[in-house]
Amino acid sequence: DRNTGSSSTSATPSKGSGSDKKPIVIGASLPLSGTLGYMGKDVADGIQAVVNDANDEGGINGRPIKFIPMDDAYDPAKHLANTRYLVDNEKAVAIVGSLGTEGLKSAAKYLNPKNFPVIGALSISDAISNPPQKSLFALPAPQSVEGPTLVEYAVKKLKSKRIAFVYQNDSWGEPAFKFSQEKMKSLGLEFVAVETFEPKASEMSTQLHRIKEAKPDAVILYALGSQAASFVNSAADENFKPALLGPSGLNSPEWIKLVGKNGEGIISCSSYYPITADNMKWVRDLHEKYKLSNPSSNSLMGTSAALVFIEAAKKVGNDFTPEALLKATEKIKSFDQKIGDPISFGKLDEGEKARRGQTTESIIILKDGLFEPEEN
Amino acid sequence: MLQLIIDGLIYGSIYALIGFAISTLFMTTGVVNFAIGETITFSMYVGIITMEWFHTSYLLTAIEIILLTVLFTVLITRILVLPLLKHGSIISTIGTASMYIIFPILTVGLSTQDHPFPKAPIPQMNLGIISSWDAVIFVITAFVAILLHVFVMKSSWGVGIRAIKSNQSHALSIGISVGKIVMITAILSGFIGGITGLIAAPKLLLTHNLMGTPFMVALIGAVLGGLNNPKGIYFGCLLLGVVQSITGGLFGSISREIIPILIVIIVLVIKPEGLFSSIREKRV
Amino acid sequence: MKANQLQVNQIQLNIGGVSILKDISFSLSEGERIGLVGPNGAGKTSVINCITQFEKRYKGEITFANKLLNKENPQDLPKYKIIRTFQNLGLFNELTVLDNFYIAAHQSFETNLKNLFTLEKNIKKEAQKLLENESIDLDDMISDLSYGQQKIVEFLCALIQRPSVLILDEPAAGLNDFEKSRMIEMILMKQRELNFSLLVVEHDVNFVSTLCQNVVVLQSGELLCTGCPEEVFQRKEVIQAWIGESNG
Amino acid sequence: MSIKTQIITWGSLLVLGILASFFLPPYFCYLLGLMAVYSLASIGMNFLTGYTEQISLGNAAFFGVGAYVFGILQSLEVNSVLSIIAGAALSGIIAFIVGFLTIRVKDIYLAVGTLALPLLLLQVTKGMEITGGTGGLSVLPLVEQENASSVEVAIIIVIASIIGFVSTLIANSFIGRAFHATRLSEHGAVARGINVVKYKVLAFVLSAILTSISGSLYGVVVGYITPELFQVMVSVNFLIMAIVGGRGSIAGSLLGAAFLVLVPALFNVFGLAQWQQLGLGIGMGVTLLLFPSGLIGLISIVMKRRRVAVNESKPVAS
Amino acid sequence: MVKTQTIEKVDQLLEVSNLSVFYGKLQAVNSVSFQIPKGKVFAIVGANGAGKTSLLRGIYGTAQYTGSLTFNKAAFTAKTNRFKSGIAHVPQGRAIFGDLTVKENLSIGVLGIKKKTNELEYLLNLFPILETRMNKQAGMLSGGEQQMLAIARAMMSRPSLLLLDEPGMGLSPKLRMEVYESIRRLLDQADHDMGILLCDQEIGYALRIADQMSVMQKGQFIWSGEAGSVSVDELSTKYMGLKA
Ligand SMILES: Nc1ncnc2c1ncn2[C@@H]1O[C@H](COP(=O)(O)OP(=O)(O)OP(=O)(O)O)[C@@H](O)[C@H]1O
Ligand SMILES: Nc1ncnc2c1ncn2[C@@H]1O[C@H](COP(=O)(O)OP(=O)(O)OP(=O)(O)O)[C@@H](O)[C@H]1O
Ligand SMILES: [Mg+2]
Ligand SMILES: [Mg+2]
Repeated sequence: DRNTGSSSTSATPSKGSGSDKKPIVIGASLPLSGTLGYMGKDVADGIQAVVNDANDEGGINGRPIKFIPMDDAYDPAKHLANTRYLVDNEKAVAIVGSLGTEGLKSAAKYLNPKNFPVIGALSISDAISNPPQKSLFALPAPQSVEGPTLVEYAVKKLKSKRIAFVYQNDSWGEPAFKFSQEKMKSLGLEFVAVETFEPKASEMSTQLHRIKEAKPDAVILYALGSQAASFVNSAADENFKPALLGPSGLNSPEWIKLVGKNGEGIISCSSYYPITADNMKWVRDLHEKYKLSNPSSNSLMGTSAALVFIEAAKKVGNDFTPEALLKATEKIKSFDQKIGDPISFGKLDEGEKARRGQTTESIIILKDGLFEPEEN
Repeated sequence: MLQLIIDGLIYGSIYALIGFAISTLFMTTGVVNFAIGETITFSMYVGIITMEWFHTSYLLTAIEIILLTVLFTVLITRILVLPLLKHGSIISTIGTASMYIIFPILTVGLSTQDHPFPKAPIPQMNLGIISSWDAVIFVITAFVAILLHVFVMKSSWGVGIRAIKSNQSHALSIGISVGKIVMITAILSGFIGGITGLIAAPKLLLTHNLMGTPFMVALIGAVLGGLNNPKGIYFGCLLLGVVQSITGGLFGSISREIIPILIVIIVLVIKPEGLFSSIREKRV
Repeated sequence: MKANQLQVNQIQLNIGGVSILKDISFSLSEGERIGLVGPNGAGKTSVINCITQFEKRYKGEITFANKLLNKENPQDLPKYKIIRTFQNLGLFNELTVLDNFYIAAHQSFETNLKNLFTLEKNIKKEAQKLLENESIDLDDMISDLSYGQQKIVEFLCALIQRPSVLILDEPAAGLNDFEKSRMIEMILMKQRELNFSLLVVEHDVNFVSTLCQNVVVLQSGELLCTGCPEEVFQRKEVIQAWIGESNG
Repeated sequence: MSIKTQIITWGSLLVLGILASFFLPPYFCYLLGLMAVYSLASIGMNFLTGYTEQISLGNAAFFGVGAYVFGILQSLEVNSVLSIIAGAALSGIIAFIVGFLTIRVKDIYLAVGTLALPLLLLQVTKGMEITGGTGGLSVLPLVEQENASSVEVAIIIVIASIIGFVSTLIANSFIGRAFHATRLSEHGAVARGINVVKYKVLAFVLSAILTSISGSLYGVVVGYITPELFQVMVSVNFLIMAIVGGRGSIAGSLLGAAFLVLVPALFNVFGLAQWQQLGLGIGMGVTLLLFPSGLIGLISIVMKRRRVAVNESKPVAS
Repeated sequence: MVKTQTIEKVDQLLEVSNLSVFYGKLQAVNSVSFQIPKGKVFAIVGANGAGKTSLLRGIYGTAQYTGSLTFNKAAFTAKTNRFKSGIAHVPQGRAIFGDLTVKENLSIGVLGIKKKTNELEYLLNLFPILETRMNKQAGMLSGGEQQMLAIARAMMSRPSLLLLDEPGMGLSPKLRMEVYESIRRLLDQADHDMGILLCDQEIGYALRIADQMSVMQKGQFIWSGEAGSVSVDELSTKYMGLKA
């Protein structure tokens, strides 16, 4: 059952004049080099897969989409430069899938007065969408959802009494911790131990050591990639076996490979369906078809952004102006992106949810090498 | 506490290996090859990919990785470091920084993923408090440290190396083959770099940032001990590893970022050439 | 005691348990020219280093115009117009000859707002005059000069500092006879103008006897003898230690 | 160059810059602003590394201090100029202390020693409330009007030109020569009456002040500042600008800043946006190999008088 | 005078023809040709900046040069390692390694050379002061001591050709004489397989050990001849315009 929700329906061949055949330009500023290069590249691939697919199906109103990924090496100044370039020189109609909280915030200041949309501002930081910024349409679900979801699961489902928290000491990890802490307080609990690690840490021995001393029965490990894996593996080595809960983003086959058997039973949450489940096959096929790297939780963010853009583009008819797209995006309600829970945006005055496409996450659990939805 | 110290010693050993890779080339050129960590990472990725695609054996992969790091280090030395050295070691160092920018992009091009990296097929030993791979890390580093110490401080080539460090233009003017000795140290640097990758990756996992933080810490540790002699680097890095581990363990992870660097600055203020390096007096 | 007299009073220097200077005393009066000679490693350069405070580990007293110099820093000595050169050169290699003169001259040329814009011109003029007879351009990079040329530039840089005590460490090493006699002339001429006193270390017997009124002979860190060159250079012990029989 | 030519050069740069900031398309106007901002940091790094050869990996600290002090004071509605000066003063004081403490530390040891500063400040800013913690701080715009960003860039151009001009004066004055002297021969400098400690610390302070102003202005153009400003790579970028532009040259510093900003832009224009960083790396290597003395070498090759024949112009000793 | 008259031997150690040396565009040596026979001392004198040092640098391959160099009948290219071929250089300004000890500095003199000779003993005899400073950091030595070290280091490998660039600089008159005499003696004992190229400012000293001599001015030889055929005064007036 392959239905991308976009490609199959948007393939109305263009009957417009020749000038309409000009490509529709979109672009994104992503870290394609430096330490976060792998992330940006995955996102770019996710976007490219959907764009290629749409173009193969005839484009939008017969106009092909041209996607320009730009490298900012995670530097906000470069992010802003890239954004300005796309808006100004490439005459892009929208930014689709730009990554990085700080860069997006800088860009928003420039874009807001222009009514120029970033469709799929990829940041789970609440600061991006609360208060809502006119031009930023943020994806996926924010941290105010993620942290509490994990806490609630640990307390209610796992019946944990002693919960510890480890988080990355930056604008990604710290808010997650704050929200979780609030949730804990509301449940009348305190974390038994809290540790941080630096974004570029290469090992987690200190954190593990200190967490272990607190003898928790559950650890919320707000880490990704090698840091999360390193903690999980070392914990297993030392026969330290609390319940482990992690953020969205752990769900990729490669990360599962990193932890191997040690990962069994790890609890995570996600805005997207598990990649390995059957209903995600079409995404994998797309990536394979266009010789892109395997889909991952990062690439899914790109996929999601691109799908939302196409959905909005379909609503504007022939009026491919940034402003029209911005208005159209505001009108998206319960759009089924097929890779996760539906997406809705709203008018700026609709408050917090106006600029945050997804507000739910579901718990997934690692079983036999695959993340699977929690069984109720 | 014992566990903290052991942890510190093991990570310190990894830092020391990187420190050796940095210092071998530094000893002849005064250039810190900023790209060394990134070339190691790139070679490791090439290694893991050939391993996955062609199912090469561990030994073959290891050789491949070491050869690649040697090749890259030699090329960087040949193309950038040596030609720029005439104009000063700072310019040369900034020259290597260009590779520091380029290599990660190549690595991402190879693979955007993290990988578990296999350990060398050594017999599992029951060593009680310390895992057998940690034992390997410790022993190999100590071994490299001793060899390097003998080579630099005792052998006649070591005298040549230190002569070039002392004054390169003097060395040239009396006919020492500076280029050749520099290349020898470049090869050595790459070789140690390759070994570092093989040793560290199973412990740290193979990521794009495999050498990012360790490189910085190693540099700090090496400076703490004194970059000019292997002994200084070895004990400097070990010390830093242990200090990090203990302060982290006792006072939390933020202190682990702050206290070691404070120690370094205090040491430098008191002993500008590092703990284990005697200050060479100058007279006029 | 005459004004502007430099007095070296019983200095001793021990470094790392080795005694380098033992009880050296002598004085240099205004306008006097003293040669400091002796075999290699006798401690001549060390004496200069002590006087100019580059070497601080000595015991004893060094006074200039009755002021104790012991507590001064080496960079403060140019304020007293005690100017030195180095055996192994102290020039700024990657700068031009003119820049070296500028740097040397800043102490001796009074800077004030009035002459701010003419100052450099004046220095340049004086530098040009000093270089009149040399095969050296003001725009030459120091590193592009031959060793002898560098020696000359360093000497002239010391002169442009308008010394009242000029201390030269082997200024004529690497110069030929012609350059040496020119250097002597230059020193004598400048001395008439500025009335400085001169302390010079040199291994050229001829140079020292022509230039200096008195010589101080050191051997193994000890004062061997002092006197006028004609007399001292005849002495057996000086010939044996420094001049050599076959040079005699 | 005489003072008159300096005034003319900087004056025309200023006028051109202001004109450009109003007539260039917004993207290039922004790049122009960034160039002006970075050139101050580049000059600052050059005073330290190019002139006195004190290598610092710590200048990101001053950049960050400038940015944060400015950002915080702006939000408290303090006068903008005062905010910039406050940051510069604080940076200057920190630099004075650090420069003084590390006076005996050299080369790579100094580089690593100075690294401590941004690493500490990174943790401090992350932990503080007033800095916005890990999330960073939004910087209020300087002006609120239709073409605000052009006006901002024009203001930055004015500030940068004045500071650039003053820096040139300093570099060409005795201070600049003394900086060179301490680098080239410490004992030689001492014998000429130059207080080496004083000038080395002065270079540190000067560098910090310039970098701090640069940081404040960065806040203005980018509008948002984060603890990331204290990253090592920021310092490394300053070093790259100073060295690729031209060690020991103010004009070179400007070229270095232009290089770092324009090379990626060039890649965009040629449709190679993905490869801008790769291009930057390669461009850096090639530039250094072609012009080891920096991009300024390109200019001085044209301008420099060269001796040609055998000792031709020299009088012969006779 | 220690100079000994030897029988004319046509065996040339080093043949230099049309050697020019450049620093960028500046030409410091202008097409100079000469030969150094085995067993002979060839001295070059000349004013400051005449190009003596540049000539030696050209021969040693440390400055950019054109022209042909033949050493022991083998042609040199710019890349040939002079040191390994048996030429040692005592550069002007000594070029000793200040951070290394005296001992290590001496061992640099035989770095990468297999030839094991017993030079050290002989050299310590010549420079007894060095023996007492063996483990001292070379940068701490006095100027003259450093010069001794530079000479000794060059002689450690017992080179076939010794390039001496003002080796007497900074030496006391007595020691300078001893060194020159000793070098001459060494040459005479060495069975004529060794040669010396000496640059000196002081004609007097140079004449004492030289067999052949050239006067250099502005990058060219303006006079060449047998050292025995001229006197100091003659040469001084000739090439320096010094009043006799
Ligand atoms: N800082 C120091 N550390 C160790 N030894 C020193 C130091 N300074 C001088 N010496 C020793 O003291 C002795 C005297 O040195 P000095 O340079 O004063 O001699 P000199 O008379 O100038 O000789 P020359 O004529 O060769 O220049 C030398 O043997 C030298 O090795
Ligand atoms: N590194 C260099 N770069 C450029 N020019 C140089 C360089 N070294 C020397 N020269 C120039 O070449 C000419 C010859 O210099 P050289 O050093 O050969 O003279 P020299 O005869 O050895 O003099 P001295 O007796 O003073 O040592 C001089 O005019 C000098 O300015
Ligand atoms: Mg001396
Ligand atoms: Mg010479």
